[in-house]
Amino acid sequence: MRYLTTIAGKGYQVEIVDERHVIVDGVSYQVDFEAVSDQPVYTLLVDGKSYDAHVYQDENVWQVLFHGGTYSATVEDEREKRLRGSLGGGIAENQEYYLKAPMPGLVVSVPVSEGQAVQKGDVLLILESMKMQNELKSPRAGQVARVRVKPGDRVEHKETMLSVT
Amino acid sequence: MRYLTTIAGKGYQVEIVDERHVIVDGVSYQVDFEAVSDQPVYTLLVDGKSYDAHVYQDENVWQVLFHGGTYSATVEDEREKRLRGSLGGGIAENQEYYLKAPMPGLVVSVPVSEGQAVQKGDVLLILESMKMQNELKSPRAGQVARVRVKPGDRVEHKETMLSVT
Amino acid sequence: MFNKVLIANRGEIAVRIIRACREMGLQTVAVYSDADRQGLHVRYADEAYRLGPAPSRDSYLRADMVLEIARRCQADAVHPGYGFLAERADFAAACQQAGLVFIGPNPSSIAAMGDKALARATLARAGVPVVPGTEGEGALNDDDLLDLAPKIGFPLLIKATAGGGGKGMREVGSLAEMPSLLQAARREAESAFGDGNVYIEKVVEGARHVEVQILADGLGNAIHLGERECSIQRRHQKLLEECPSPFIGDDEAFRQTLGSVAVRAAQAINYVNAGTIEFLVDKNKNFYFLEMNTRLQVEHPVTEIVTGIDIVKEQIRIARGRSLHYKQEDVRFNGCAIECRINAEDPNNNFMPSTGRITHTLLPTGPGVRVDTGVYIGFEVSPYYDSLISKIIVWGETRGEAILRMRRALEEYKILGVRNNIAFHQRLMDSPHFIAGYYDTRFIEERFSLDADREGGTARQTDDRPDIAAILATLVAHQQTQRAAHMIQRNERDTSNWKWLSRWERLSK
Amino acid sequence: MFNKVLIANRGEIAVRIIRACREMGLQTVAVYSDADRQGLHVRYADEAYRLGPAPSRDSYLRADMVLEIARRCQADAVHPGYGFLAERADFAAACQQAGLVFIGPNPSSIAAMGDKALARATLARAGVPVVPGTEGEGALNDDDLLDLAPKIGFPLLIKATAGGGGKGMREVGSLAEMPSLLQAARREAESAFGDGNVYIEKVVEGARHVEVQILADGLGNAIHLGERECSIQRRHQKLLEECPSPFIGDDEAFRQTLGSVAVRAAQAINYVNAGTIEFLVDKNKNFYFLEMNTRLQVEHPVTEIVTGIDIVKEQIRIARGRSLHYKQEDVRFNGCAIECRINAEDPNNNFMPSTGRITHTLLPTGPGVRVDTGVYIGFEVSPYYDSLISKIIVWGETRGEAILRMRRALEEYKILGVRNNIAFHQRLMDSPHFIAGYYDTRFIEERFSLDADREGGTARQTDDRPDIAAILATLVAHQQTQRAAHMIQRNERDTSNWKWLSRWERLSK
Repeated sequence: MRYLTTIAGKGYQVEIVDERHVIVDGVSYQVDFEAVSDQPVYTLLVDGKSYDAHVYQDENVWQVLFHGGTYSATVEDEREKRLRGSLGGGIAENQEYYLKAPMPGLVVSVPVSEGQAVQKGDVLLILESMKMQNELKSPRAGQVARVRVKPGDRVEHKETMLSVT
Repeated sequence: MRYLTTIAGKGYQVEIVDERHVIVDGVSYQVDFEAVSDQPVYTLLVDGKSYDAHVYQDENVWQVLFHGGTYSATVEDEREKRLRGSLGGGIAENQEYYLKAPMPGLVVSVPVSEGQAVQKGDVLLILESMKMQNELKSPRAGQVARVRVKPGDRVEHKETMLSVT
Repeated sequence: MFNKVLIANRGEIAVRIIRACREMGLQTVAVYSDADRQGLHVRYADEAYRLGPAPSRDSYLRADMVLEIARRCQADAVHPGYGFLAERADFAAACQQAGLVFIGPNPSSIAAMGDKALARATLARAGVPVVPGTEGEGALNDDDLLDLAPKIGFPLLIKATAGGGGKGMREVGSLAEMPSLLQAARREAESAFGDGNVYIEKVVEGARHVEVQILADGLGNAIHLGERECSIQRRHQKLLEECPSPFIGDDEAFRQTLGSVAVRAAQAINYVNAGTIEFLVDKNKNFYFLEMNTRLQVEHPVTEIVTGIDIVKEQIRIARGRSLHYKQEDVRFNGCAIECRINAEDPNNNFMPSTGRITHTLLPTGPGVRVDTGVYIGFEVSPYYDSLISKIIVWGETRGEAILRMRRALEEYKILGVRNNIAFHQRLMDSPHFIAGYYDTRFIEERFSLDADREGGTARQTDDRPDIAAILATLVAHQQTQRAAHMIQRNERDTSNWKWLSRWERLSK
Repeated sequence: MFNKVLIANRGEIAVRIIRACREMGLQTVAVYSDADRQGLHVRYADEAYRLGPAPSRDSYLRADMVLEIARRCQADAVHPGYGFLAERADFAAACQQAGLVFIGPNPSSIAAMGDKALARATLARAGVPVVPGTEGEGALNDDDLLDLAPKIGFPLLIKATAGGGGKGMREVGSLAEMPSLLQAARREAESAFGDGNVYIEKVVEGARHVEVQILADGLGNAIHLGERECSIQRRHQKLLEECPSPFIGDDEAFRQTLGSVAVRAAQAINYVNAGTIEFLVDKNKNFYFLEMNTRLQVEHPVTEIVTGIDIVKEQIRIARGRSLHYKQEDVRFNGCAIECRINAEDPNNNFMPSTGRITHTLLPTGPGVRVDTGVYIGFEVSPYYDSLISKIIVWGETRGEAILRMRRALEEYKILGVRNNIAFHQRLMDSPHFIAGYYDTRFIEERFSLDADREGGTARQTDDRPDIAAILATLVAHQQTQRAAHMIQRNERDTSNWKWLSRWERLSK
C-alpha cells in the first residue's frame, strides 16, 4: 500500500511493502513494529533503532509522541489523495466555525452575542473546569452566528456552544 | 440469595440482601462493593472499613487476597449445598490423582515407573522451569498408573504428566 | 496523642498523608465525594466515608460533614492537606472545639496569614521586607485601588486576598486596562474562594519565586529546611520546583539569611507546625515577603529528598506535642531535587484541561525517582478538581544529574486516556535557559517555546525525526484500515450463517 | 572512553543499566531473544537487536552473536549485568580482543574467582579466613569427595564449582545420603552452568550470609561500601537483603574489619571494577570467605540507597579509566535499606514458578520507595528465564521505619496475571524474629511459617479477617452468577432474532 503522509507541511511518500519493509521517499527501511499492552503504544525498530511511541487519532489527525516530541500527521491512501486533488483546497476557509467544549465544564460568561462581529483572538466564552477559568478565543474574524449556552450552564465534552460564520 | 461460604473449614452463612446489605451468620453489614480497573480487584467498604482485595477463582476455589492474607474460600448456593448433602462427602479420596504441570517446563527426570507403589511425599517427577528444578511430590500413597512423559519432554501448563491411583 | 487521623482531602496529597500515617502506625480515615469512590485514598485508607456529590462545595468543602464523620468514626485528629479546608481558620477552630487535633497551625496563625494583606502588614512590622502594595489596608473597592495604582507604579498585580495558586490574579500594564481586569479577578476569586476581595502589588521585574520551608514545634523551637525555587510558572501556577534554587546555588550566606528571616517571620506570629514563607528575589538578591502558606505544599517532596526529612511525619509529631526531631545544625542539604507537576492538560492546545479515564500507564521507576500520585489505570480524571495527576520527583548528586535523570524519567513515563503535559516538561529539560538555571517567573510565558528551535538552543543533539513519525503514523493507519477490512470480511461470514439458516429452514419445511 | 554501550542482558538489570547509561549521556544497545521482543530493555534502549530463540543457550548465552551485534552497531563497550555471560572469563577476554571495553573486571580476575575452589585457595593464601572444605583441590570425583567428607564433618554443603544462586547446591546430613545428593547437584550444575564439577564445604551453624560491596579502579584505589545482610534465603536463593546488617548494627569496628578484609581480598587479585566478597559470619562474629562475585549483584540497590553512591555509574566511570569518585572516608552510611525480591512464584504452592501475561499492576510509590523492574502490563512472563519480576527497595531513617515502609509498599503493590510472593514478604515483615533482626540462613526453611500463628508471634495486631474474606468471595461469586444469568437472557433475546428471521422468511415466501 502507498500512502502520502504529511507532517508540518512536508509530505512523505510511504509505501508499506510487507510486515518488515517500508519505503519512504524511495529509501527502504527494515522495520519491526508491534503494539504493546493492547494499547495505542507501539514499539518500532527501524534498522535497529528503537522507538517507543504513543500514536492516536484525533479528528483525522494522527498524533505521534516519542522522544519528547509530538508530531501531527495526516495519512492519505492513493484514492483519498486523488479525491482531494480533484476537489482542490481552500474549502475550510469559508466554513462555519463551531466552538465545542474542549472538556466538560461550567460556562462562566459569554462576552459576545449573536450577530456581533469578532476579530481573531477575541474571547468568545469563559469555561470553568478543574478549578481553572479558560478563555476560549475565536480562531478567525467573523460574525457570531448562534449562541447555544448561557452563563451557569454545564456543558459536556465536545458540546457545541456557539458558532462563528 | 443465600450462600454457604467455607474458609479454613469454617462455614459462613452469607445472605446477599441487596446491593448494599449482606447478612453473615445473622449479623447485618452495610457494604459498598465495586470492581476496579476492569480487573478482579475490588474495593469493599464494610461499615466504613475499607478493603482493597484481589479475588480470583482457581479450580472452584476462590482465592481472596487482602491485608497480606490469602484466604481460600468455597462458595455454594443453596441448591449446590443440598446436592452435596445428598451425595455425602469423601468421594475425592478414591479418585485418581493426575499430576499436571504447574507451569510450562522441561521434564528433567521421572524417578518412578508405571505400576510402582509410592508413599505420600515421594518425588514423582522433576520439572525445570525458570532455571529452577522443581520436585513434584505425590500428595498421597498409591500406585503409579500411567506415565505420559519422559526426561527431555517439554510440557505445557496444566498438561497431565502421570497419574496415581 | 492521637491514633486515628481523618484526612480531609483527596488525590495525591491524601495518599501521601495516608502513607505517612500508616508508616507511623496510625489508623487512617478517608473521606470522598461521589467522583472519588474509587480514589486511591479510599482504597488505601483503613476506613472511608462518603461526603457528598462531586462538586467541592458539596463534598470536600463541607466542614460540617467532615466533623460529623470524624465524630462518628471516633477519629482524634484531622489532616487537611492543601487546598479545600487547609487554610480555613474557622475549620481549624471547629476541629479543636470538637476535641480533634488539627494537624497544622493554630487558627490564629491561619487567620493572621490567610488575609494576604494583613499578613504583609504583620510581617512588615516584624521587619521582614515586603513588596510595595496595598498590604494591610483591608478590603478596598475598585475606586480606591484605581486611585492607589499609579502611586505603586505599573506593571502591578491584582491578587485575591483569600487566594493562592494563581486564582484571582491578574497582571496590569496600565491604568486603562485595570477596571476590566479588576472585575475578572474579583469574579475568579469569588468563585474559587467565596471571597471577591483583592489587593494590588508592584511587579518585581526579573523576579524569582523562592520559598523557605519552616518547621516549628509547640515548645518554641523553629527551624528552616532551606529554600525551594518555584519560578517555573504559567498563569501563576507552579509547574516545576527545585531544591536548592540554582540562583542561590552555593551562596550559603544568602541561604541562611533567607532561612533566618523565614524563621523570624514564623516566630513573629507564634507559628506552630509546617509552613512556607514565599519571597520574591530580584537579580541583586533583594528579597520581599510575598505570603505565607500555613499548610503542607504540593512541592514539599523536593525539600524532603534533599534534607532526608519527612515533612508530613514531622507535622504529625509536632501535632502530637513532641519537640522537633531535628535542630538547625542537623539539617544538611544533599544534592539536588527537581519536581515536575504532571497535569491533565494539553500543552499543544493552550494547556486546556483534559478529563477522562486513565486507560494505561507506565511509571518511571529505578534509582533516584519518586512518584506521588493519586491515579491509576481505570481511574476517571473528573472535571471537578484540579488537574494535577502526579508529581515526578528526582534526586541527583548534582543539578546536572537531576536534569538528566528527569529526562529519562519523563521519557519512560506514559499516561494514556487524558492529555498531559509530559512533553512540555521534556522540552523544558532541553531548554538551554533552564539547564543554565537562567530563568525567572516570566520565563515560561515570555521566553520559552514548546517549539525547541525558537528558543535558539541546541542543548541536546535534537533527535527530531519527522520521518520516523511518518512511518509510525502510516503503520498505525495502515493497520487500522486492514483491521476494518478484516471486520467487513468477518461480517460477510456471519451473514453466510443466516443464509445457511434460511436454507435449513426451507429444507425442514 | 566509549560512547555506545551494549547491554548483554535482559529484564530489570538491563533496564537498570540502560538508565545509568542514559543519565550519563551514553548511547545504549539492547539485545533480545524472541521471548523478549517487547521487553522493557528493548523499548527503553536506543537500539535493539535480536539474538535468537527464547532459550538462553540460543540467545543470551550466545557470546558470538553478542560480539557480532556489537561490531555491527559499532558499540564500544559491553555491560554484562549479572548471570548469563557476566562471569565468563572467555567472554570478557573476547570483548577485549574485539576492541570492546568490558564493563567489569579483567578476565584473569573472573577466572581466579570463577572457580570457587581455586578462589578459596587463593584467598586463604592471602590470609583471608575460609570455611573448611575441599577448596583448591581441583575437580574431585565422587569417591574423593566421599572420602574427604567425614574429615570435614557433617552437616556439609555440596556446591557447584562454576555456580552461584543456589543452583547445584545440596546440604548433606550424613555420609549415607551423600551419593544421591552428589548426583543431583552435578546434574543441576551441568544443566545450569554446563559444568558438573562440585566441591564440599563445612556448614557453619547459625550462620549469617553477609557480603561486602567493593569498588576498585584501574589506578590502584579500592574502597568498600559496607555490608549487605543476605541471610533471608530459601533453597539458597536470596529473597530479601538489607543494608546495614542488623546483626552488625552499630559495631562500626567489625564493619571496618570486614570491609578492610574485603578490600585486601580484592587487592590480592588486582581486582578492578565493582565486586562483592561474600562471608559467612557465625554468632561469635567469626567470619569466613565464601566466594567473590565478580559482577554487579541483584541486591546492589540497598547499598546505593544507604551510601548515595550509584554503583552502575561507578562501574562505567571505572571502565572509562577514571579514578574512583569517592575515597573511603567519603563513604557515609545513612539510615537503612531493605530489598524484597518479587518473584513469579506461588508461596501457597511450594513456591512453584508461575508464568503468564501481566494483566494489571499497581506499583507502590511515594517517599522512600524504589522499584526496579523489567515488566509492565501486557508483558508475558515466560518460563525461560529466572522468576524475578521486580525488586522493591525502601529506605528508612531507622530499620524500624524501613520495615514499616516496606509493609505499606507491599500492601499497595498489586500484580495480576502471574502468582507472586508478595504475601510471603508481607508475612515476613510481620515476623517477630525478622523484626528483631534475629535470623540466620536457615530461618526461612526451619523457623518461618506463612501461617502467622505458627511462629507464635503477635508483632502486629493481626487483622486476620476470614469473615471479610467470606463476604468478598461471596460477592464476587454472586456477581459472576448474576452475570452468567444475564448472558443467558441476552442469548434468549438473540434467539428471538432468529425466530423473527425465520418468520420473516416464511412470510416472504
